[in-house]
Amino acid sequence: MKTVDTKIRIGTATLKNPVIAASGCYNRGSEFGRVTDIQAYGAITIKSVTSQPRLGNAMPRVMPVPGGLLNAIGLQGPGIDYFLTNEAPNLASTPTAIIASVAGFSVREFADVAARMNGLANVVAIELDVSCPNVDREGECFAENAASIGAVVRAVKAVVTLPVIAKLTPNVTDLKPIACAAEEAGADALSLINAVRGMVIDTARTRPWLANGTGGLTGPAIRPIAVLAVWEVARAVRIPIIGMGGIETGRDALEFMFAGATAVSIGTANFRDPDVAAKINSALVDEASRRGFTSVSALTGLANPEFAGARVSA
Amino acid sequence: MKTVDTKIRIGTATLKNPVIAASGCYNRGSEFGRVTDIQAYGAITIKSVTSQPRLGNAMPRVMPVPGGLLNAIGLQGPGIDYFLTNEAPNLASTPTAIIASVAGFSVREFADVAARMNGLANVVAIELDVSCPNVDREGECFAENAASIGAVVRAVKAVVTLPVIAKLTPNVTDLKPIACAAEEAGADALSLINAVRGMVIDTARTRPWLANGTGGLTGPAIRPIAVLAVWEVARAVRIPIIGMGGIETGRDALEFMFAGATAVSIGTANFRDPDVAAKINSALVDEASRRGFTSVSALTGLANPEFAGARVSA
Amino acid sequence: MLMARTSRWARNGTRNPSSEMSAVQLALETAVVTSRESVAPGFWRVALRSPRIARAAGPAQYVATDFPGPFAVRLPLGIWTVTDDEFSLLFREWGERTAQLSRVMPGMEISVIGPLGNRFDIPEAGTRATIVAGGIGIVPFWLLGKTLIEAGVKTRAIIGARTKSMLAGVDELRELGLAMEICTDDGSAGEKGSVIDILRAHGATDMLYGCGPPAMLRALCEHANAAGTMCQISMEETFGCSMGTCWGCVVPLRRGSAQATGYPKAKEEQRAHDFSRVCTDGTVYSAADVVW
Amino acid sequence: MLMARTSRWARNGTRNPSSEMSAVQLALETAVVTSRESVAPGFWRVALRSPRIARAAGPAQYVATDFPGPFAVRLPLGIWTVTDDEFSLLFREWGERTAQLSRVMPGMEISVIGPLGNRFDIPEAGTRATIVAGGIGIVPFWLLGKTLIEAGVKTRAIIGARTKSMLAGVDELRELGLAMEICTDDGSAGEKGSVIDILRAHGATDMLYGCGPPAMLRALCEHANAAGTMCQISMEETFGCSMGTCWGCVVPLRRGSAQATGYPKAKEEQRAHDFSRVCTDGTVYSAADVVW
Ligand SMILES: Cc1cc2nc3c(=O)[nH]c(=O)nc-3n(C[C@H](O)[C@H](O)[C@H](O)COP(=O)(O)OP(=O)(O)OC[C@H]3O[C@@H](n4cnc5c(N)ncnc54)[C@H](O)[C@@H]3O)c2cc1C
Ligand SMILES: Cc1cc2nc3c(=O)[nH]c(=O)nc-3n(C[C@H](O)[C@H](O)[C@H](O)COP(=O)(O)OP(=O)(O)OC[C@H]3O[C@@H](n4cnc5c(N)ncnc54)[C@H](O)[C@@H]3O)c2cc1C
Ligand SMILES: Cc1cc2nc3c(=O)[nH]c(=O)nc-3n(C[C@H](O)[C@H](O)[C@H](O)COP(=O)(O)O)c2cc1C
Ligand SMILES: Cc1cc2nc3c(=O)[nH]c(=O)nc-3n(C[C@H](O)[C@H](O)[C@H](O)COP(=O)(O)O)c2cc1C
Ligand code: FES
Ligand code: FES
Repeated sequence: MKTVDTKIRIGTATLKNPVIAASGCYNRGSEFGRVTDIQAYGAITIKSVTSQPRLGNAMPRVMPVPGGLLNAIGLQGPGIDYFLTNEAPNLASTPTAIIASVAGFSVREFADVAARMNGLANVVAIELDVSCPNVDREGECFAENAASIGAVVRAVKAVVTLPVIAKLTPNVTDLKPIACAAEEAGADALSLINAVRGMVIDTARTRPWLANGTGGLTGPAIRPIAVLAVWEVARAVRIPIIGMGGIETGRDALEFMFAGATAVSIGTANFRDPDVAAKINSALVDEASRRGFTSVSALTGLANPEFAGARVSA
Repeated sequence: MKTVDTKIRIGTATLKNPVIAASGCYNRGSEFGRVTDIQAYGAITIKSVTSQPRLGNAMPRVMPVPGGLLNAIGLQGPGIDYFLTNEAPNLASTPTAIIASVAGFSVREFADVAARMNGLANVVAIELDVSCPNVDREGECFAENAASIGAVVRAVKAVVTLPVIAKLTPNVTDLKPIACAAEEAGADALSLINAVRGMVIDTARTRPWLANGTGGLTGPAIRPIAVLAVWEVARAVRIPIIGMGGIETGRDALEFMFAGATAVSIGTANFRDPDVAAKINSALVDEASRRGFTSVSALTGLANPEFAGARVSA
Repeated sequence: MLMARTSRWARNGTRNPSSEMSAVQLALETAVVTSRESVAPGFWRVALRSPRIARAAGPAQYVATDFPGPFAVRLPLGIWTVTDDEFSLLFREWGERTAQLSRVMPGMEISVIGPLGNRFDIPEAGTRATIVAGGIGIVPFWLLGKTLIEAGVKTRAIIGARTKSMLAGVDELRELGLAMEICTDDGSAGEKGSVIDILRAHGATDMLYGCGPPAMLRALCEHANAAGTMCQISMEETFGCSMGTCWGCVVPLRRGSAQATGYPKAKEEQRAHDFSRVCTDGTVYSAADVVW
Repeated sequence: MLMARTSRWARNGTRNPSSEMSAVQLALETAVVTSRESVAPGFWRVALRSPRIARAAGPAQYVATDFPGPFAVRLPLGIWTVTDDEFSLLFREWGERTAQLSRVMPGMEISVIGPLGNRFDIPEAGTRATIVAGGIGIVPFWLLGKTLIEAGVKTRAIIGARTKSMLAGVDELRELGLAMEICTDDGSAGEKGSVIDILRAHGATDMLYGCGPPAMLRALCEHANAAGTMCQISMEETFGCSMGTCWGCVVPLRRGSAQATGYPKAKEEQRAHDFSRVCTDGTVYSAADVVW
């Protein structure tokens, strides 16, 4: 049996394998180390960091729903200053690569925070959370509009050397023009999808369950929505796609790879099965070797005849 | 204990209770009568009828997914001519009211088919399926665009006397302007939501599972998406809303009523529990009487402080 | 004798299920699990107490099951054996729902609707019948075998599987006293080869019954049609509603087939075939009607 | 003696779980159900074999459970009793997950992570301690009661519930030999009234332990803070990850509390309070720290 190369490339960054921990579900990377080997991840995306400290939303912030979780954390976090002083140093010793997620409320904030992330030890790429459905912004969020996403990506690309990943929301009529705008603005990769907007009503208290009102739906419930997003966008852009949304098993991950993803991210599934990354990695290697491939990246786009991208192994 | 009035109004039509069978999940109404009393439904919406006969999509057409069902039936049906001759006469003896669902591919087709539905025995309203995500249309579907939905509703209103219900799709960036366009064009009510677009990849055959490629996701998986759609639209329009998407229990139905729905439709849940309508009706009555209300319609919008509509009991 | 039967079929086609079924008891009930055992690696047998379904069930009928889990639709499973007040299921662990069902324990309850679908026709005593089963396609043949034997039909069965460990249900079928030939693709049990190979090698029969993977059923139908032998097959599709409402489970039949009386009545020029709902109009079809 | 204890707390705050817990065994394993019984209408007791968790568990610790169903996240449940190689859960049928868990049968397996969270502190022998439990808030008190008795702490318990049929677990607690007073809102068992009424009526204590609905905990903390009595409560929130990563389960603590060492280090002027993750920094908090 040939050995299978698991490495993949996101812009100029090389990950040892295509399985990534999703932002907001792995904090700064250490907690799950208490029960599993976090080295199984090719990279860990940290919880999005904002310019200013944020207390986040009031409680309740989460509610289990059928096949998923509804959350409205509200980007609780210490802000970039505290992050750089107190938390970034620990990232250097995380036993796998780090993707720094940045969230913001203006083009300039994105650029400022991203620039300060650039060059941190162990940080191999910057992901732009332009799609968080939880934060109450005036007007539409960046990711709903091709022009604003273009502006954010361009501003960040101008100030960083690391690869830039634009993370898009599925809450739009058509993802393709938005994805194309990010690509044209210079994004090195796309992450799809962020949480789907939703709500649970508390029928006992006759009000929305989450203090924030609306929340983001994640987990297996959204998997078909996410697979379709990857499949459609993979026909429209040439840059690599990091697919996510409800991946729990190796077969789920294969759906995304076959649809056109170069890598996959795992969020909510960690909350159920902390060993999920190792299982997915071995399923991907098994599938590649069963097909006689020498790299997992050869799996990308196999179910998508109009797949437009390249199969980017390292 | 006061008796609770279960009647509700949709335009000029009165339904004996607010629980409706959703289009495409109850065929022409008779099948479920083999195992349950279909009189429990306040109305049954028939599978959408088109102008021409349609063979529908190739197989497979359905696939169970976590908490839901992905389907791409492709509007299989006999067309309006055959329907009027062979099927409509049976509707007269259906032991509850019928809502006639009409689907089409041009404004004119909608108007033609709707006009021929108008006046059929037992048919109390016409629902416009302008949102079916399964049928391969050139360009966007009607329900993605405020102007086209306005045109369809106006054309139908001009030729029918029955109340007209516009059924909207959640697959848009913002439902509110679309809902408002339908209202302005004269729609008597809105149905929300139709299926959410999605895809499953068959990892064994390395191609989309459904022959049609994409499909519509229904069932509990989409409930939070549907509740939010009702909640947001109920703040924007004054016409009644028929809420649907993943309702399985009385509590689920209450979520929609509290969000602002005047009635609820049940689709996929029939496939699991044929007795679902009776259970939901008694839960609604229990809740109303627990709160000392004399009508179930008093439950509408209770969790939605900016609810814009009227509580329309009969 | 054979003619009489043939002409009855020619007249009625395979019996119309809609009219027949509504006369028959259709139960929606909660049934208690009375036993659960693994009969082969990945194959399970689960018995349920339900006198109504056990007594009403006919060969090739199925139940639509529901039990807690992340599922929005019922799982259809064929009725394997019946006693006076129980029936059993024999199933493979396919995906999520069958995996979940394999974890039931005696005493638990699951919801069942049944018996659903039409039945195999039973010829007159003395007729020679051959059952052809591939893999889990063995399921309808306990009840059919029993019914045929009781009807005095000279019945034998050809049972195939990919390999020995996947020959689930054979022992219980043998207990009926059915003449059986076994084959496996790899020769690990019985003859090496397919059920169609064995069927071809053996002599004539008056009536063929088939259930199994599509490729096998297609070969069986082609064999039967070429030989002019009566043949009924029980088909499978992914179901949505199991009740005939969603049109998710259709198979193409030749134009005008009696079992495609429902939709679509498409314009003549539009239809190369008619669609039939496997869940309600089937699952049993005449080899002559199926379009492959 | 009491002073010594007080000053230890003053120094350390409630023990910091992050450092302590990583030293302790944290198991992620599949545990076999050894028994399952209904202890009151809608209340269940399920025992699981897991020597690692049974031996490592301390008072107020919990496990994050996972089992088949339409669930995306684990269900947190307190550890009720322990033996050398088993621990039990005592839970109410709240919603989908607890309903599903109530249907397990002996022999089935479920996945558990634990023991999670910090523990109640144990004072020195001779101290007078009072346990105050409301409803299912009784759960942490079997293990606490046992530990206190073994430590020579003079312990009594006030156990309340809405009505008699909701007094789950009382019998098993009594078997520990704990001095117990029972009350119900409707007087159907024990005294009529709330646990706080009883607490107020009775004399002084050195140490209070509480678990129950928020309104009860708040009243308990206010009572303790007013009386200057040491008090620890075990809190509950809806959990996402149960592992400290999602920030879904936070409670506000007064600024600078030792257990709110994590996020946010918001700018001073922005924070009226700090947030603490109940799943990891708690579930046990000092009455003095909690902001209501
Ligand atoms: C009338 C009728 C009677 C039946 N009787 C029996 C019977 O008696 N015994 C029996 O064993 N079966 C029987 N079946 C078949 C059984 O109902 C189906 O196999 C059913 O789909 C199993 O449900 P599941 O949830 O376990 O698997 P599903 O989740 O429905 O999956 C079906 C199959 O597809 C695979 N799959 C799922 N998702 C993917 C993906 N993304 N890519 C690739 N593969 C995927 C699964 O692994 C599995 O093999 C019957 C079917 C019908 C219609
Ligand atoms: C650390 C910790 C330890 C715990 N230990 C125990 C224990 O030992 N024993 C115990 O019994 N519990 C315990 N709990 C509580 C238990 O984990 C929760 O009650 C849990 O949410 C139950 O899960 P569920 O899926 O059954 O209900 P969920 O679906 O999570 O629902 C929670 C509650 O909300 C209600 N609900 C759900 N949806 C709605 C809606 N739309 N409108 C109105 N109401 C709704 C449900 O009916 C239920 O009462 C503990 C919790 C924590 C955090
Ligand atoms: C509790 C929680 C918090 C999240 N926070 C963030 C965040 O801060 N930034 C971000 O880009 N995505 C965030 N996400 C979205 C995930 O990264 C991911 O896109 C989404 O959960 C879909 O994947 P999943 O279904 O595997 O969880 C969060 C998700 C969850 C469940
Ligand atoms: C198999 C199937 C077929 C459907 N066909 C139609 C249709 O023809 N017209 C229509 O307006 N909606 C159709 N729908 C959508 C339902 O009416 C409903 O909007 C949707 O299923 C959400 O509700 P549910 O989650 O309760 O099923 C169909 C749904 C299913 C599952
Ligand atoms: S499964 Fe719905 S019509 Fe057959
Ligand atoms: S539940 Fe996720 S941080 Fe506590």
